[in-house]
Amino acid sequence: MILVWLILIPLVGGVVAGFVGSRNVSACRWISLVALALDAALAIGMISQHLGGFQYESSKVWFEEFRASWIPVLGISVHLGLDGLSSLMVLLTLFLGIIGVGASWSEIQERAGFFHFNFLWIIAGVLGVFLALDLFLFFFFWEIMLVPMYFLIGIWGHENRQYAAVKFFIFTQASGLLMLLSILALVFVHRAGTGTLTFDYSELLGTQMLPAVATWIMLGFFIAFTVKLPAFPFHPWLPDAHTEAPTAGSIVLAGILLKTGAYGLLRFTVPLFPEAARSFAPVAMTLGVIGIIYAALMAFSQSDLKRLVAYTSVSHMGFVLLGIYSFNEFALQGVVMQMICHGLSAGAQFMLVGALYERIHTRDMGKMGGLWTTAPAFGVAGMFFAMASLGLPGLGNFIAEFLILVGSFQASVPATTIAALGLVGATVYSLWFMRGAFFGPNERGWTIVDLNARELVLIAAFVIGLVWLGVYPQPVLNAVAPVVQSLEKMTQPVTAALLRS
Amino acid sequence: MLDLLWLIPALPLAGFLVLLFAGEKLGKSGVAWVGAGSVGISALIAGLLKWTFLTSPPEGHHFTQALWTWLDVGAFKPEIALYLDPLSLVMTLVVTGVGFLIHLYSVGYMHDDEDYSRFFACMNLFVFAMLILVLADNLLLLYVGWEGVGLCSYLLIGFWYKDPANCKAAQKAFIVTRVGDTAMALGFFLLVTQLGTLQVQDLLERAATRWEPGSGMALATALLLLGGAVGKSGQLPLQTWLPDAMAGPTPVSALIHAATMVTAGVYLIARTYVIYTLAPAAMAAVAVVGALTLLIAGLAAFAQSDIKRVLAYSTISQIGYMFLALGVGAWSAAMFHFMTHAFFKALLFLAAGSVIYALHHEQNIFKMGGIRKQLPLTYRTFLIGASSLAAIPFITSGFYSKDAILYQAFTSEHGHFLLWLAGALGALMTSAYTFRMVFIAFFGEPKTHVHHKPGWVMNFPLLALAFLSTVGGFIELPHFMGHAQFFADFMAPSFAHAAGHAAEAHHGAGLEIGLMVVAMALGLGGIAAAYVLFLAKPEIIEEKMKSEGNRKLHAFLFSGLGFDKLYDTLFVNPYCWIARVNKRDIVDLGYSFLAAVGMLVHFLLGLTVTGRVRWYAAGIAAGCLILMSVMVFT
Amino acid sequence: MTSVPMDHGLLLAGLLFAVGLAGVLVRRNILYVLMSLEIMMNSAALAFVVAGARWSQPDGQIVFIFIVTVAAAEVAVGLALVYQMFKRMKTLDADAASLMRG
Amino acid sequence: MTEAQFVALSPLILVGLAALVVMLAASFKRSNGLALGLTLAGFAASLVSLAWAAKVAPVQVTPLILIDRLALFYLGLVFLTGAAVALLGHGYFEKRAGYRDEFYMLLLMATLGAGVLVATTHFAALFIGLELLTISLYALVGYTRTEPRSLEAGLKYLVLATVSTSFLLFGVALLYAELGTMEFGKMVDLIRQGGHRETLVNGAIALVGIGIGFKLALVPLHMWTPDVYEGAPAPVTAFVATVSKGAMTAVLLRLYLLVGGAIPDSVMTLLSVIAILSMFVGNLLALLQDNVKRILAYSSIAHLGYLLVAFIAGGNFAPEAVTYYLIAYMATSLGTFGMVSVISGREREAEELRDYAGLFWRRPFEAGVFAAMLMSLAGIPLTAGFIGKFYLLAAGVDMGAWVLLGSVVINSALGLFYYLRIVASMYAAETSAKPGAAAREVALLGSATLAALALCLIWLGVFPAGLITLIRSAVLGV
Repeated sequence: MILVWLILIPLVGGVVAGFVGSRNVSACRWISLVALALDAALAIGMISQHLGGFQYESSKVWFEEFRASWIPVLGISVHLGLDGLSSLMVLLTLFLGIIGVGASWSEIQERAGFFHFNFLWIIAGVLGVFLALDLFLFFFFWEIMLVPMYFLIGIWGHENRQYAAVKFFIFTQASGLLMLLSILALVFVHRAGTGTLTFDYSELLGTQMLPAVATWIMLGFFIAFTVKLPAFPFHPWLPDAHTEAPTAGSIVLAGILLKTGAYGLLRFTVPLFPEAARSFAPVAMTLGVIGIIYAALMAFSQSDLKRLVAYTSVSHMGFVLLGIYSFNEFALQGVVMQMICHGLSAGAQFMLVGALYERIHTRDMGKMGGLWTTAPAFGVAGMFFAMASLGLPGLGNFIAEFLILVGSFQASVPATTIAALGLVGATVYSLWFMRGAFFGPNERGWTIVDLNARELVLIAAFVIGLVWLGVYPQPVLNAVAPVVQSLEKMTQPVTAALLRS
Repeated sequence: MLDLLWLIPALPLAGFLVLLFAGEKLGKSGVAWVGAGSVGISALIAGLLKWTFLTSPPEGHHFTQALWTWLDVGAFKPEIALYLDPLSLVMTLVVTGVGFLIHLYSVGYMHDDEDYSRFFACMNLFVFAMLILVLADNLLLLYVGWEGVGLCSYLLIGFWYKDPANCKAAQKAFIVTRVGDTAMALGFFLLVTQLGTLQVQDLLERAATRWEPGSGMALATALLLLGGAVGKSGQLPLQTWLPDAMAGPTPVSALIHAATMVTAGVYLIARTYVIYTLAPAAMAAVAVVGALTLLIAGLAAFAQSDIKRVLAYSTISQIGYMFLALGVGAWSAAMFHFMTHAFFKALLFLAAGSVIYALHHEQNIFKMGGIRKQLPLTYRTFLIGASSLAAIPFITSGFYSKDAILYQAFTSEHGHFLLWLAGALGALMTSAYTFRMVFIAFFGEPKTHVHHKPGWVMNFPLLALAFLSTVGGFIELPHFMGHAQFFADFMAPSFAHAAGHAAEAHHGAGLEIGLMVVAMALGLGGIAAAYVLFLAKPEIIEEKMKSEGNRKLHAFLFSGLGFDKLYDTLFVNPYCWIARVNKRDIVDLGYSFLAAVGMLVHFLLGLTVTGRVRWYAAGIAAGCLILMSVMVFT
Repeated sequence: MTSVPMDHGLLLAGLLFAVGLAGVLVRRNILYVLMSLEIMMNSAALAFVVAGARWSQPDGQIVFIFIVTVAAAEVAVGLALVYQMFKRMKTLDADAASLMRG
Repeated sequence: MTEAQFVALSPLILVGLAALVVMLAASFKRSNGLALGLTLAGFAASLVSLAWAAKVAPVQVTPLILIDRLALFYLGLVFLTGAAVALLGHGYFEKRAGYRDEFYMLLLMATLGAGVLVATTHFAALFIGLELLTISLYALVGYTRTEPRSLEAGLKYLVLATVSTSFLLFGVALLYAELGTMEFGKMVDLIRQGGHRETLVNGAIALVGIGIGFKLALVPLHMWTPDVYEGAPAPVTAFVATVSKGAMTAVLLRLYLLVGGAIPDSVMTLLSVIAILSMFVGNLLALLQDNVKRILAYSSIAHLGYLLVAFIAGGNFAPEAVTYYLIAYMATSLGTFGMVSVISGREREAEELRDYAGLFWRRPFEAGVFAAMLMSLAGIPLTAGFIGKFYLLAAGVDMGAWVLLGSVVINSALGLFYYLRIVASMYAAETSAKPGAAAREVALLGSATLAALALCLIWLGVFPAGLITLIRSAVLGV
């Protein structure tokens, strides 16, 4: 029942914030903060019960489960479940949610009530996605988190926010419908095989089907998740959505919404169609590698800070795609680490750029330069997160990228070598980010107020998170170990475990 | 006593954190005390550990201090652990010792710079990262130090960030080293896949058992690690960043780009020497890279006018010697040359720093001249350093270390005559360009007025380093001059495996003396040539420079033999061009094209809705016709 | 009397239908369009009568009556609309009434 | 007329009676409220009588009309929609000068026609129901005589509807000539036995198809829709978009259930082509429109294309899919056009996209409902539209109609574009308020209906189980 409360609290909080907001702006901020904090406390309490002491009883697959009938006629039920992977994602979501509210404290003045309503509904939608174990319910939440995000970008965005919001919506919605087709195809194939019509994840897991059929159905899932990831050919919506979204929107979009794509690949695409995923692996890995290199090049060519950070997210998510389709424990552990660390580092970078925009009202690097002199704290924070995004060892991102590349090295050496070039690309765009904004002479004579207490607290949270994950990532690795091992067992023949030879 | 080991890296880290958060509040002297103090205490502890190592060495001559398990994924279980053995002890000593002296020096040198605390914070961070690199128990932790050092060199080269040229140089340094690091990372992936661990000792022992000599895997790993070493140590082909790195303050150049960081590559190869012994082809490659680099750098040093760039090229050349030594299997000779080089090259840089400090940041040697009389102490210490670099026989440490390398290059099992010849030629060039610099800068009539003389805080390190670069050589004498091989014996346990192979083939003292005489002749000949060309009859050079060919050759040498232009045309410009052209993201244009098609069809269809009733009725009639024909005829 | 074969009747109705349709498409004056509509309705009615005759069932003629009454109602409303249009637009041209397009 | 037949027919009789009463009442005392009251009373009575009729259930009243559970279900649907339109109409006409009582009378007549259509199994009754519905629509479309565009729409609808009806009649005549009967059931059996002149029968079916296709506004016959929807007053447009299309879909469904699966694949491909064309033409034409009513007109063409996909896919999911999708579509169209009528001002209807600029901040409740309605048209979860589209796709996937499903996906993406365009203009910055376009005083009754519709939409979207069981009993029970 706790899982239902986990989703309900942000929903209700949103509605309350919405009503209160029209009368008293600051009250609604506190309400949404309290709602998220309460939710986070609930989640931490529940999860620490199961993951306490960083050991996990691997007896039960799902730590927590909730089941209620919804449309029995079609075999659809409200089935929520929590395991190692989804508990990490839930924690990341709530963490970034609170940061998002904190970051938009001074930025959102007009119509704050409706803003927080949308913001909390996005969080609820994303939590739903991470907890849903019924394919229909998963799709239900998958679409729900889009609408408030559309409003967030469309109403509180920057210059051409309409274009970006519509583009974001159509990209995700159209691919979502493809996934709906695949879900239905899977359900009907299952019904043909076993005679029962059900959308339940655990029952659909073992459906037997012809390889050709499996490939087509898997493709529907794959496209939906790689659009959301975003992987190479489907990525153009991300830079626009990020550039136009308000700070809190960008943080949530980069921090969590991208992770739903990766989570979907891990939870649905690979386990439901192991053989099809295996035969599809080379294509997916190539897409991942192209994504890494192409996005790194694109990031370097941008002059708008937010577009630059957006393209870096595409590049980092290219690593995730590469890691998932290497099907071995290293890569999958690396993928989970990357999902969390990228959430933190990209979220932090967006917060910084948002704070910068609040001060100098431009994101164009051409107009900046030499900000270090007037705002050294800004410079240090910018430097720290730029280093995190290029994968400086000692921070979480390095662990993630190292594990992914070790894992993918076992799957295919050429892909890894090219992906390793992505690291150099990452250095190029990170330093470009630093040189564009902070170093160089202060031609325009910017004199801006340095980071205030609130922002410093948020940045400190990010810094502690990244350093802790970089220096002692074991708790995260333990939490996800059972999920990763089961995934690896499913796609066993691929790895041919050079390691064990 | 040994378990104080973790304090050595911890202190500079603490210094960095204190300076980062409380830098401004401490005030100049406070910052100096914290900055230099932390490194000083580490140096003391290192000395203590050296003492305990000498008096009561721990069993097996190594001591591991494990702090906590870093990762635990399947069979791969790296730990955060510090590993102390003679090799890493020497490195620690040099890093902390020379580091402390340079910190002391920069207290005076950077005194009137407003970002004083940021400078010392970065310097402390650098020392911490270098110590982690040196003391790392497994390669993953080494990689942390490796990248940390790269970051600090980026921060410190671009210290005066207001000047875009410095930022460009810093960026170039970080990216070029990062290319090398990626190659090294690939080597690590290969190691983890093949041997299942990155823990250095297990690694070497598993490599020895699983791979027979000359196996493909060993060769691949060795070459990839070489890629990393070449990047960080500024060897061919990734040496273009080092000369530009002189954009940073001089103490930075002394510490990072002379004494410690650039030799990280040498340390890496020395640390993983078993893999190289298993892949002779890779060792040959190391030797060839070393030889070529020392020649190229030597040539380039001739044409430089900036005093720091001359020293930078000479650093590249001297590390070329170390690579040559590693290539021929003379592990301890390489480390010995590393130690002596750290001393005299740091000395040269600091002395040059004093000169620059005195002449108010004038770095062009042709504008200096006649400093002999105005800065006597700096001149004398500079001369000691220069002579040690030029390997003046018997009195300088440079002579002993370089001679050992040349001897090994000739006699050792992996050595070759050509390698020795390259080394000898290098020796000639080294002494020539060194004394060219000395004569142009210190002799002749003074061109710029000396402002303020450096204080004791800057002179004491010069004296200390001058002492070290002379005395430093005596602990390792050639065979025929008595068997004082303290350094080689001290280093022996680190290279236990290799001891078995490279049995000291005694070719008799005759050959050794002969080789030494040739080396001495070349050294002194170089000095004489420099004297003639640059002090006695400078007009020879002017006359030669008139011809177009020579001027083009001079420009070619000045640009570091055209590598910069080559890499620009090959990599940098195409990358920037594609980035500029593709700013609007081709894939995005594809989607907007689709949208445009949709709008076009919308417009065309719109034309059919004319609003006239009869046109609609015609539509119905046409629809009926089509429907009828389809239904009837199929 | 010899009974006329059904197909001839249907053919006549078809021709009438075509004429009516052509009238609707070609004529510009709205009144003629209404007249053509009447022709089309009556041609269908004729077809019904012929069909009813063939099967000697009263259905055909009943539907004929239905069609005639409906056509009358439709014309009544049509003329009312035409009158209003004439009052507003002072023209009977069918194409004039094309304010809405695109 | 046995007593059971009388009870079965009572809903239709009561609606007819209501029409008469409204007509007579108008002669005594012309008042908008009174007419509305009587209309609602009529609809309420007939809805109640449906319960009685349900007890008597399958009754063949004369060979023309069959009152079975399917007919009763659709009758309920039609009457409810009629009542909703009446409520919307009241608010709309309250603000305007001119006679109002005739609107209700015509509305009742049209609903009666639709009722006959829904319950018929005989072409003669189909003709009568169709004509009753269509002719009363002529008057309704041209109701606001003072507005030239309304007149033009009325005339256009008249000419084109009559042309299509005559096509239908001629087709039925040929069929009757060939088969000798006009009963759906008998005709289907005769055609299945064969032994007739194939070309004539096929041609006749095509002609009948034209008649039906016109009413559903499928592609070759869709051109009247945008002009009529734009010209007609908003409540009437709501009626045309929902009841007239709904009734004809009921006829199509009844034919589909009779014919079963035995449709030759040449016809199937033809239907598929028509469906795909309808979807694409509808969506593409709506992309850059500026007039909200024209956008919704084109979107309704596209939605009928989606509906056709359910028919073509067939399989045991099809009847449910069609019914559920129809309900969702009708509720949403009522909502959207109802919104236009509620928002419309005294002189001019709120047609232009500009009129909706900043509506979110001026009238948040209406804008919220309108956004929900548009989201339902686009098939976003939490709305009935989503479940409808889900059902549609389920039917399609069940029978593997991949080409159709692919075009449905592409078209829903296209559809999103212009739905979001309206939503975007609604929350855009508030431009200078237009005099008259957006009336200040809100028709309370209209808003109440919209609130009810929105609630039902969300309820069907989140808890569809109840309605699905109801549909299953009605459709499969036949």
